[in-house]
Amino acid sequence: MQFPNAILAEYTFSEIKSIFVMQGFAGLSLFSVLLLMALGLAIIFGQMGVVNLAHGEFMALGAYMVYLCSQITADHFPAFQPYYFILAIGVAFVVAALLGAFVEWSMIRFLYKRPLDTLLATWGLSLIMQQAFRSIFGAREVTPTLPEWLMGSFKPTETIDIPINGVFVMGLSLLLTLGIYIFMFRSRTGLHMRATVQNRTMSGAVGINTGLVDRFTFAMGCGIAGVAGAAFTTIGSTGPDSGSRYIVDTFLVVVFGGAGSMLGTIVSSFGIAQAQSVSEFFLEGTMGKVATLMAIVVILMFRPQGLFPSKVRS
Amino acid sequence: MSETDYLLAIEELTVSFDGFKAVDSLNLYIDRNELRVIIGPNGAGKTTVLDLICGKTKATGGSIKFKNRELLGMAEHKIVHSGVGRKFQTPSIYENLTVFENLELSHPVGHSVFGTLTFRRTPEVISRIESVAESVYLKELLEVEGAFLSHGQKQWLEIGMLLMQDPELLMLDEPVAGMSPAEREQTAELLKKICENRSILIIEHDMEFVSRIAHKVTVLHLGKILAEGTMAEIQANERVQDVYLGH
Amino acid sequence: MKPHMHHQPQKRRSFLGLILASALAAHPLFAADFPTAKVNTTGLAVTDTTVTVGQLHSATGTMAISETGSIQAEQLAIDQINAMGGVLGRQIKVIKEDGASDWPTFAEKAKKLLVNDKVASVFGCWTSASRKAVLPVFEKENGMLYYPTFYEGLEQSKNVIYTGQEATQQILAGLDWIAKEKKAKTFYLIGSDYIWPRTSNKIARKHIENVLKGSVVGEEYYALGHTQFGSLINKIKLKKPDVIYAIIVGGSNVSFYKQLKAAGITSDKQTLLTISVTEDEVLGIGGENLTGFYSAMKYFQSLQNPNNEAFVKAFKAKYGDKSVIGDVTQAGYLGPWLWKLACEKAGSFDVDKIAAASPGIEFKEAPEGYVKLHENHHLWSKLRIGQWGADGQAKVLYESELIEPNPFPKGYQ
Amino acid sequence: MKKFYENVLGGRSGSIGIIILSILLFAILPLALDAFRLNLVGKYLTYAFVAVGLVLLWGNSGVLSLGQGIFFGLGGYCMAMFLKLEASSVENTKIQSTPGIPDFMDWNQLTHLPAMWVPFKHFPFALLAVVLVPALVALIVGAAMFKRRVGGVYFAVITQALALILSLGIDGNQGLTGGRNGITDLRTLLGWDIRTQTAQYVLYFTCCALLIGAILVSRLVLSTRMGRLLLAMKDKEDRVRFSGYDVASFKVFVFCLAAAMSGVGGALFVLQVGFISPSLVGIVPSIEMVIFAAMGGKHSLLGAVYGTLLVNTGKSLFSENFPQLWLFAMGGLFIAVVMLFPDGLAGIYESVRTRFFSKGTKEKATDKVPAVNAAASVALAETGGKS
Repeated sequence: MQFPNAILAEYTFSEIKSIFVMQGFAGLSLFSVLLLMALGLAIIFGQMGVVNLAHGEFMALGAYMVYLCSQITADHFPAFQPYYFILAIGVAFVVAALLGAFVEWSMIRFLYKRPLDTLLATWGLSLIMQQAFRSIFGAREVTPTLPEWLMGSFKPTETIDIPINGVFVMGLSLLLTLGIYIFMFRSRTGLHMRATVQNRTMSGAVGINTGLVDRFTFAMGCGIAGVAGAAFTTIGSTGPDSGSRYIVDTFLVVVFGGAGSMLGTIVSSFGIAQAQSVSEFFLEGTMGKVATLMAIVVILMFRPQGLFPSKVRS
Repeated sequence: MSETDYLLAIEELTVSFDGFKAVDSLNLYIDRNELRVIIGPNGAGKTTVLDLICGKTKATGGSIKFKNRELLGMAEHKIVHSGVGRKFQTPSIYENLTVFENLELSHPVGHSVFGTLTFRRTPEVISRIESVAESVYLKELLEVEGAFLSHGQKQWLEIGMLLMQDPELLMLDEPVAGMSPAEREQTAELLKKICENRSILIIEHDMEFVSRIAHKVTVLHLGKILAEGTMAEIQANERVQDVYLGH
Repeated sequence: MKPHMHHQPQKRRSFLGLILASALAAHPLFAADFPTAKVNTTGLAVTDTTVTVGQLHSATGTMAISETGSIQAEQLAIDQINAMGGVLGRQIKVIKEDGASDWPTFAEKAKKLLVNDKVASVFGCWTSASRKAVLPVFEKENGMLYYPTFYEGLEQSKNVIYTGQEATQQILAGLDWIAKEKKAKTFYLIGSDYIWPRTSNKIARKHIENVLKGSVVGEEYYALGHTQFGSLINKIKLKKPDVIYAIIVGGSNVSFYKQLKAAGITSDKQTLLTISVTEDEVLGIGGENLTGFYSAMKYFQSLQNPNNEAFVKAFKAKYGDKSVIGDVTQAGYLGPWLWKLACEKAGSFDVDKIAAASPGIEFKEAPEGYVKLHENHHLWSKLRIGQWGADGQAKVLYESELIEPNPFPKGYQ
Repeated sequence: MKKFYENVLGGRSGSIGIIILSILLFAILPLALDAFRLNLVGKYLTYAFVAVGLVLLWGNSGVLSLGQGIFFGLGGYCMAMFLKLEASSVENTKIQSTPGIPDFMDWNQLTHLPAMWVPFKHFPFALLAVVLVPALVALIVGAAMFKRRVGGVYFAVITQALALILSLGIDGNQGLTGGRNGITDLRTLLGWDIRTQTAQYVLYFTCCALLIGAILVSRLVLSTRMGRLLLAMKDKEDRVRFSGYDVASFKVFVFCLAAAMSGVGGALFVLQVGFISPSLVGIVPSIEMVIFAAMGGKHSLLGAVYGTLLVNTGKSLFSENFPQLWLFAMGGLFIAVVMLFPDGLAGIYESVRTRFFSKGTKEKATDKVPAVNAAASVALAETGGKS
């Protein structure tokens, strides 16, 4: 282990400044990745109380959809190559949301109020989805061919490189957060959604079709996971078990932020991302991650309700 | 704060939920062997007061002294051990256990982990369970599972469970809710009987029932005490009539 | 040996089969010449017409990505050997078991193959962890394992033939080359967090510091499956090493190279040498993200020699035009052939006799060129440096002499 | 003696269950299976220790831990450390630069045995550690979480994260732990070769005996006031708390007990399989062990054993014959158990038994309710009449 001054001592001020900027960007980019992963789950787990362990697989589904679109474009519409990615994100959302709606209808709706059971059932679902990916797309990891404009970097100064794909992911997560906010707090459907979450019986009594709202909410969470997966293709590959790698991180982000609080999810992804990014810079890779996870768990032990507990009188 | 002769001395008790003061600088004193009833409209903070005394809710400020010992900050089970028993609004008994087992679990001996492993059903334990069961009218039903009891019997069973602990202060949250008139009669009897060597704090809505049992009545409104006195005094109080009896 | 040429089964042969048949099967062997009782004194699954072998790889789980190539290449070799008349006149039957990327499962299945199925040999394992898990089983039950992956060394067993390179074979010549060609003095060592990258980097560090008189400016390990390399890349930028020496494995590779490119670290500015990227990995990473970086391997698909051309052709004929062949896949292909040669040299399927007969066996038809089995059960092999192109194939820039395998290198431990 | 029979063996029906399981484990399986398959069963039975612990923790206390692999792994590592030291005598390791330390330490340039390893030279210490280390970790984690009333999903997610942390931590400290490869090539226990067939048989029977022991201990605990208390806690936690019990301490106790059992299972795993690696500690094995318990019926101690055996046998058979279908089957099993058979094998057995086999029990069961109602109304009438 080295201390910061030992690492940085031998460099010029401008070098340190550039590293500082890029390291800050690395943290921000990790932040947007975590946020993308967590947004869908914050809706499904935070709002509906459903422990969806197959959330990672919905992300993988989104990523595979981008791969599929990339293949189709390459085979049939090569001229469309620079633009297909935007469309593919839409496809990822729709397919993941449709599957989510189906899963809600066939499984989840029987399990409301039994969170531990949804946990086990959705783990089963995640195994089935993994094997389905393997049977359909093969065991190898795949990467879609990305449009050239997504790769490469900005160079604001000689020593600073800002990766474009990072900026893209960041923009997407910003857009999505904003979209979700507007939808939840400014639209009628969003109002129904929040009403149903808070008081199911009452909402039913005032004429909200709570069953439909549940299905819609779950589908939306899954669709957002699909978009997250699609965005991930710009920074990593996709394999049948990619999803399972993200699931613990995702849950920790949501739980750490305080389930049920959108703001909490945002703050906690920011905090975790910065902690991990900084600890990886000063510690060695694996141990940086271990240190971050450990810190989260210890904080959760002292503050089990998370950073932003929902303020409901129990 | 000074030593008092009161069994329970609540002073300047305050609790706020996100700025809303559910209990606001409350002062309440309960004598030994007193049967006190708290009444008040919905949202007056009645249940919250009980929650604060037994440790279920953490106070924002003030003090609760029981036999001159501060209860605030004490763990729930320790409050129970010091002699406070609490019955919940909806009868809270163990549905999967028999009446006998329900009462047995409340026997005050062997409450530690080790204690529960070595606890034995001695003749003394059995006779104590039987005598309590008799006093709460459940002697015939000792082997029946809790789930099969009627609503009123469940209320009695819960009172019985508290009696097993032999508390010096017994707090009951709406003990006759959902009871038939006959059962109310019996409950009133029961309360009078058990009040002989302990204090009882009751929340109740049923004015007729209150007037039959209460030594003293406290009226809560918006987290503050509106009036205190005998039932007759309370019924004559104009302010009480305004906020409570009036509508 | 009596000539019974007309008994030769008339099977459709691949092009390679023909070449090899003419080269190896000049004297076809027949079961009748090798009575079962004589070639099998230890109760293996050998009949008058067949011999059973096992194949133990991960068909499912995280490692399936990597092990698929080995499964395919071993099957190809077995098919070819069968088409030529089999081993000691017996057709090879294969029992496939799935290690499911789980080490206890590997141990369980190894035991099943040896104890229940009595297989004559096993082709399998990929990761060090799986090999370490099955090794005690092979030693205890006296089985024979042909292990295809380049690995960390520090191991030698009567019951294992290592058809990939051990660490010094893969590392030293490559470092020498890059130090000479690129005048490299400072190195940044990166790896996935398990024994092979760690041991390899340890050897690399000793070589850099003691032999090349250079310096290591950073050494880091990331958990398998790690996908965020932003902080690492910043540290690299800060240290400005002459060479990045990368031993990243599996899915992390894709993220690592994509993020390098996105951070502006490309081959025109930075030299990168890896010993963990083969054609298989490039398929996932995408050639465009690797262009100009170097790999040190004993085999590249683009090798130009008749053996390899025939091998690539046969492989693509069987597994499709889009399939690629990496170093480990080729090493997997060697396994069945080396076993066949050992059986024939020993005139027996007995594991002890094969273990004793193996040292000194030469396989001249190997796609990588001539190889020879050392007494320590590793192969003499060459090291090659390939430079990756956007098409996912490597241009071979350098080829060493045959290097002696040295799994316990003095001065590098 | 009668008390033991009633409480621990569970009277007649309980004893029959134990006897049937014993006959299966001690007679039928050893006679019917070859050495290889029997060793496999032995390995499965080590998972059953975890499943039995989960029945206590999840079925009886309502606390679901997704990190039981932690304790299985800790027990296993404690045993493996002792065995590894025994296998790394100076004689056996003279090829190393530092003879006398485990091979992986030598590869990682360690030149002396780390302090953490030193006590594991002693067998009694290792044996104690197998039970106490998991229990101690459970005590710390449990005390921190249960005292703050972390439960339900939160507890599950946090324990799952802990499993991830431990497996990453083992990965990241190769010199100390053997890293991803784990601790391999374990040969002898106090000079006794554990790899021979005789040893495998002895270890199998030891494992069976200890498992039956673990079930009996669990029954003993459940037969005391603690058992009724746990049942009460699952139903009305607040009532228990306000009856003067420190609810958290009971959960901690059961968590520790389950952890200690898992540790014993881990140690037996190491003895029978010959190695341990972080792949047995992480998230996937931890959650698989939950399904073993769920399959058997999360309230049934014996069911946990059958569930473990059934799921693992299925896994072995499937992966030998249709490897690509295994995950579909396993996933389907998870969903089916949750949605269709929430009480698992034990529930199915119960319903079959009441329907077909014992009419007597059935009548009794149906009789009970009216009898109760009658009694209740009599009591009511009496008391009502008095006033």
